[in-house]
Amino acid sequence: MDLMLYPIVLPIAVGLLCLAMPRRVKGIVERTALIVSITIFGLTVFLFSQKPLHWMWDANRFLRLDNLSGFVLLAVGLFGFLIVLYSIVFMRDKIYSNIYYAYLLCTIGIASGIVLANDLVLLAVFWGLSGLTLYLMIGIAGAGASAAAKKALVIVGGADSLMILGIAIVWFLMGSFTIDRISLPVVGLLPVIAFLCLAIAAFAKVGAMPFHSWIPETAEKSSIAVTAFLPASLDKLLGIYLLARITMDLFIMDKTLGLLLMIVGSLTIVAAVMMALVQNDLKRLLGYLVVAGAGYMVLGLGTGTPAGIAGGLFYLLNSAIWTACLFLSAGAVEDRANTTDLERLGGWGPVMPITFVVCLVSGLAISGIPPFNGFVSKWMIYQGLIELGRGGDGLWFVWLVAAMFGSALTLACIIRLIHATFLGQVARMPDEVRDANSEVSPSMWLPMIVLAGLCVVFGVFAYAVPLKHLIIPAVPGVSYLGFWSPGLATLLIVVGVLAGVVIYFVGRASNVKESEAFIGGELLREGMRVSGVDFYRTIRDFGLFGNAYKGAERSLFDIYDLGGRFLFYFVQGLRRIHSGILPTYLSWMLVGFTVLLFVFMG
Amino acid sequence: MLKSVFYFVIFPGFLFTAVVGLLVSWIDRKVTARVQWRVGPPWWQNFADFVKLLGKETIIPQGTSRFHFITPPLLSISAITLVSTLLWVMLINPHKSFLGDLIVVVYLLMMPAMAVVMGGAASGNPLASMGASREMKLVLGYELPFVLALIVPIIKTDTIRLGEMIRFQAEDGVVIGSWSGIIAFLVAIVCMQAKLTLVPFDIPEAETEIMSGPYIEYSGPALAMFKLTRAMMLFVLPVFLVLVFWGGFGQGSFWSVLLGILKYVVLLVVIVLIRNTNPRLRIDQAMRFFWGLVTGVATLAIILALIGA
Amino acid sequence: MNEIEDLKSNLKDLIIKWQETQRRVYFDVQKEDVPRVVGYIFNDLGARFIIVTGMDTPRGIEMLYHFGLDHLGKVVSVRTFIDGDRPEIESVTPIIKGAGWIEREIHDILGVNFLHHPNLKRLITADDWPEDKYPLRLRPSSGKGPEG
Amino acid sequence: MGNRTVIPIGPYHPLQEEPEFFRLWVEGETVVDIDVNIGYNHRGIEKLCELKTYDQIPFVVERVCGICSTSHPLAFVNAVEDLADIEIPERARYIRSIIAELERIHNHLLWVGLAGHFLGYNTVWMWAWRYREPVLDILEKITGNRQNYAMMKVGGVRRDIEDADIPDILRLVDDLVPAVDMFKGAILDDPVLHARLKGIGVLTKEEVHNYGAVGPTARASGVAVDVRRDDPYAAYDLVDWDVVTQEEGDVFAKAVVRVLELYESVKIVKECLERLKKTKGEIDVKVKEIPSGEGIGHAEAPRGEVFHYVRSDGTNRPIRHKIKSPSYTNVPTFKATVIGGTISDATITLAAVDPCYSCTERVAVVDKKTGRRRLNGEDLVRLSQEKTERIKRSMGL
Amino acid sequence: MKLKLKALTKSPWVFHLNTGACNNCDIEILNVLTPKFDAERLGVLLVGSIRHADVLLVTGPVTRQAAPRLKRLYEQAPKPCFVVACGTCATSCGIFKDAYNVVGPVDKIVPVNAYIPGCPPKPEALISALVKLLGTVK
Repeated sequence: MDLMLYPIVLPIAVGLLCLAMPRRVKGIVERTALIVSITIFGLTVFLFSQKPLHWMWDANRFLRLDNLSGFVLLAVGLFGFLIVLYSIVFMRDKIYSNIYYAYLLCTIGIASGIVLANDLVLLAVFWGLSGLTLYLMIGIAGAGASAAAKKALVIVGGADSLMILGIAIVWFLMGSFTIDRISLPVVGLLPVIAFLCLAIAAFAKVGAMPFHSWIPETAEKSSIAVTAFLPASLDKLLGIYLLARITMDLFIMDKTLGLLLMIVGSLTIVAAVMMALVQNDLKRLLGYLVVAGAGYMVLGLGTGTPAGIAGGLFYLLNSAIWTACLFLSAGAVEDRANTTDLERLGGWGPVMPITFVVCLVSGLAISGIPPFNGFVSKWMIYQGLIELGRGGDGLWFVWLVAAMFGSALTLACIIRLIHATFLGQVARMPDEVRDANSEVSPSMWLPMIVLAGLCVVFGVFAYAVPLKHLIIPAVPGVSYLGFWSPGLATLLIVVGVLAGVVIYFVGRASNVKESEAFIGGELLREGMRVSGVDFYRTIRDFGLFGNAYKGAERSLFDIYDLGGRFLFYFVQGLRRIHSGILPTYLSWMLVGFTVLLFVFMG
Repeated sequence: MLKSVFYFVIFPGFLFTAVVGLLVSWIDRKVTARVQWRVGPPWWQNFADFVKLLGKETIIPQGTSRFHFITPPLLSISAITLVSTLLWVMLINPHKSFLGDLIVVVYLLMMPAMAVVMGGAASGNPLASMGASREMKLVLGYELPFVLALIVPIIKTDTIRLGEMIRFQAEDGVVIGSWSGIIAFLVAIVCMQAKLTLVPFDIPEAETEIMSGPYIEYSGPALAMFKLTRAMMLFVLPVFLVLVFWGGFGQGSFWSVLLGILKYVVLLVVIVLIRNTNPRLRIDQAMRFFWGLVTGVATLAIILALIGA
Repeated sequence: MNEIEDLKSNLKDLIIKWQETQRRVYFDVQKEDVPRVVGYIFNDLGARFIIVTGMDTPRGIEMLYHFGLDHLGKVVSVRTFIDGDRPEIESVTPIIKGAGWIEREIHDILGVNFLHHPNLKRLITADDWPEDKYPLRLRPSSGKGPEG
Repeated sequence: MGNRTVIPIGPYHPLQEEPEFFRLWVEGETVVDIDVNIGYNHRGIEKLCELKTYDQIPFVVERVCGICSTSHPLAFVNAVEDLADIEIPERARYIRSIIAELERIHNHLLWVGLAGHFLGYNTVWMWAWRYREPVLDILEKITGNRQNYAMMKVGGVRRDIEDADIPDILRLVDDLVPAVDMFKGAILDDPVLHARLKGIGVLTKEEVHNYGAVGPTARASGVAVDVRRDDPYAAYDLVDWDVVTQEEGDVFAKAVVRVLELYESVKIVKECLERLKKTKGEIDVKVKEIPSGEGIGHAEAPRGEVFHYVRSDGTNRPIRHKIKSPSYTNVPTFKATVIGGTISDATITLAAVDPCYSCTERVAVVDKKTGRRRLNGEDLVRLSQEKTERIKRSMGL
Repeated sequence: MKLKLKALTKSPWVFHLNTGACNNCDIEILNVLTPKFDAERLGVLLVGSIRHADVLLVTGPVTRQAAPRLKRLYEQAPKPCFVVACGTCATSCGIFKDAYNVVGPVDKIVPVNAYIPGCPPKPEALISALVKLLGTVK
């Protein structure tokens, strides 16, 4: 079906066109981008309703839309549209907005390409392109961001080359590039290497540890709209899509590899949230939460049980929603406060009520508080883990505890974020902001509300809406899932709140008075403000954690910096080998050739 | 649907839990008084406190929004009511249990603490913020060993349905009939003490340090709500532990119900005794305690459970 | 009696007047010598700092620095006079940390300006107490309080 | 470097009975600086002291601080007796010591209880105060009041202790010993208390010297300063007792010092009572007039040395009366002990010196009439009822 | 409405504040809670925050520094709440009447509902005053 080409070709074409536009016609570019993104979103909805679809070329199914790619494509379309809408106002003053929209549209096209590709080569091409646009988009925010962009390029691009290697091995073993024809048992050295290569590509994209370090960096340095779009939602969708593809379609999984995934997943969860706990920058904190979210999905997919996989995929969808939402609200705060430093924020809740509520809802969702969507998806993952335990895995409780504790830690991060940004004592605020109703413009809060609304709907009507239509079809073998009835529970909570309101009215609710804070008779003075910075300092001061944090500050756990250091020593070593004597070079070549022969023949 | 609402509002939900909760907090106060060589308040004291608070003014600190300040008590009370409803519906009729309700309960039990933190943060008072920060740290501290302790009954009964846990324990003996069960139970009791923020874990309130912390700005009905939540938790949490570790409250027969009540009373007395024979810990000590010793012990319990002890 | 003898011999140039009973010692010094004398008693003799008494007298503001020589059971008091119209004296707080408060108090109630005091702000009088009134001054202008 | 937050403690705070305002600069929970604002209790005595007679002043200085209500008059009469060179009868000396030591006992028990309360250990509070009540009963028996005993006068004491009462008093005092034993066992061996108190708020010997700290605060740091021994007054040179010291200087050592001092005080009281039985005679000497001159008197209050300086010009009123209370030099040591600990440590450290701000901000006024003033109770009740009615009406109840 | 007032008389939570007292009254107030007198029998609790208070128990003459704070605290307390002046100083300034830094008795600053004379009042007097005060609430 040719319509499948449009989501790929249209945005890329328009995007390239925009790139050529002069800066003067910014308004046209904005409008074009908005129209195109709406169109694409509509198109994806249409395509979703028509699935399964495929597009043949040269007797191969080149593009394919099945249940798995269906909802990811839908999400790509949705996020593309929402981010463009958000950017209209958010990006208005930025000089680079023209190229921004161009890259944005191209990215949408490329992402659609990845999702739709049924050919490994095509996939690899789009994958590489997406890494490129990632680099470009991060870098447009200016000088500070270019280092982050480079980091992203090195990590994602490096993983990309591994992916090509993996694809080569797959081709070597199966003789085909077409995904739905391949089914490779992960037994033996080469399939394992292939699997690992592809998995690492996915890990780097979603930012699972130890390939995470580019995400917080990007979050901190780059523009928030970019972060919300790429690392927070789109890259995650793509990465996990790839991981799901390879674990479910491409390879036939084996327990050990599942174990590997689970180790990576739980490590990522706990370590990333612990890092998030002590970050002092709003964006960087959220960046680490994005990383932690990736951990949950990897964990879910790693269980290999239907409930776990479904949970992981549902989590994927949800986490894209809430992290995007969190980043967008952070953007709204930055727009007003001109800072994302937690120490200088505080007391914005009453001034920006919509942003606050949106941030709170998505924050509670990410921490898995019922009845929001986060709870349902986490709970599915837990269930998968317990199922795994029934299947005889002795370590299931380790993963379970990591996941549950991780979610408590996430909650702690969110509370700190909310406290430092929206509640707590009021920091110095520009007067004109303080007095006026400082909510951001509708085109900025509308996308946020849509996303927050999705958090609620996907939570309360978890089974009726997302699971039934999007997730369950994508996962083979989910026969029965025990669902709690979030609808009823929500109803009951609402009833409880109502009962509380009744109590308020029985007590004289009208009998309300405002009064200054109680400081033992003194007045609140300058400096009496518990900012978010020191919220968890106690944890930071613990001996063991203290050292770990110090290590993290010196980026000991950053693969990029480590790699840099390693490369330095490696080059030093190479320099020594470079003696300039021809026979030495020849002998090295011989050794290498022998190794290659051994690998491919044996 | 209507039936659920009835369960929720009247029995065994809000009304029942509130009344029993206020009564058991009277027991708490009375036993405390006896330990301290005092007479203690009359049985209706907590009801009087509650009604009185309803009649008082609500004071909203300047610079905070009413909405953010008033809602946390509501959320905390509805969450704890939901837990109570879930637990009692299952205790009375284990067939109503659904898959994974244990996890739901664990999450819901976290909500009152969250509400306190949010309320404290919304107060705009530095001492309340301090209390909120401490409460959150305390939650982090006890949540890990608490989850670990709950894994032991999951291993023992091989289910995450509360109803099945009851049935299993009725048939094959209670969880604390084994070494691992006892150890996990002790861990859970310590965590429960912290969940109730009673001495030695009343660090978030620490009246003599930060003047009741998150509650500092609350007055009138909103405070009444928080107090009621605390009272209800004093009822619900031991019930939860009795259910998970100690076989629940029995079905039907008078003696088994009496035995169940006895179990609850034993737990209550343990809580009151711990609370009256300890000074308050520092927050860093508490966290070290939970993440170190208690987590270690809980892990030991799991290992024992896995090898079948 | 060793320390007392030490004191007498080491500071004999500075001592103007010496009074001694069985358990009490009072001696007068010039106000410029106060830091030296006090430093000697506090650091070299190791005496315990007790308090400073300030009082307004017709001769000027009288300052008494009390020290305890505990193992002898003696209290040593160093007396000096400050000109009542321009009450200024070198602070001893840099030598004795514990004197910080009493100097602030004397500043509050007698208006003595302690030079080089690290933190000479209000200690006991209320925030709204007028700047130029000193409750313990004898001079009529200082009066009973802001009202009187 | 984190940012610094100011955590206010006070002025009206459950930690302290009296108003004072601490500002703790904290990073997270760690205290990095402290500032103390006092002045809330400053009543202003010294200005009007010159108008009062020597007979009246003991009643005033009694109200400098309610808990040191024997130590201040005692130090004052010591100062006047030093000034006028008065020898008091032996019997009066014993009675002075008995009252002072009973006060120390009830004050130390009070402190132990409050320290428990500050740590959230209310059982200790209740128990300690329960054992404190009999002491107050004894004092009521001897002096007629639970607090503010009005026993001291220049030249002796005001009331005698009847021989008939002595056995009762002895019995009550003996009953205290097992209670103190129990506290010693239960509190000083509690591991959680150790965790909370040991190594917290350490005051070194150097800082004791620098700040001039006195009393248990200094003795817990190994500085054996005790006026009762160094410059004996009352009957302290006539009976046998020891100065309790500890070396650590932390909060725990301060608690230990106080608990062990209870034993010494009991010992002193008992010995004084025994000797009192054998000593007959007057309880005061007649003082005709106070010569001009100056006098210094001090007394060891439960919290440390109380220092009074009296200047007389030969009239019946002093021209200057300087009072130094122990807290005045103990409180500034917070700067040395609190910084570096956490907020929780800070609060117990603040409590550990048993600070007394009414003392610190003494400067009080002498009333024209001496003694207690009891208003007509009935009138006041009626007055209050009327007022309640009025307020209720104004609040629309 | 009646029920709530009735409840108020059964559960008076006390916030204690010292506006310049010598400590004796304060100690006796604490004493009221301890085993010998045990005011919790009557529902009395000592609370840490003014927001929870029903009765402000004020001790001591009001000093110049404390006066504005006392006023502020009175305004910060949730109504209905009562003010009790405890001790001779609080009722009439007593011995500190002429001191330069004393503003006056408590009722000069805030309306007072009950006076408890005595220096210090005995715990029994405190309890009896509280009971009488609450008996007047209708």
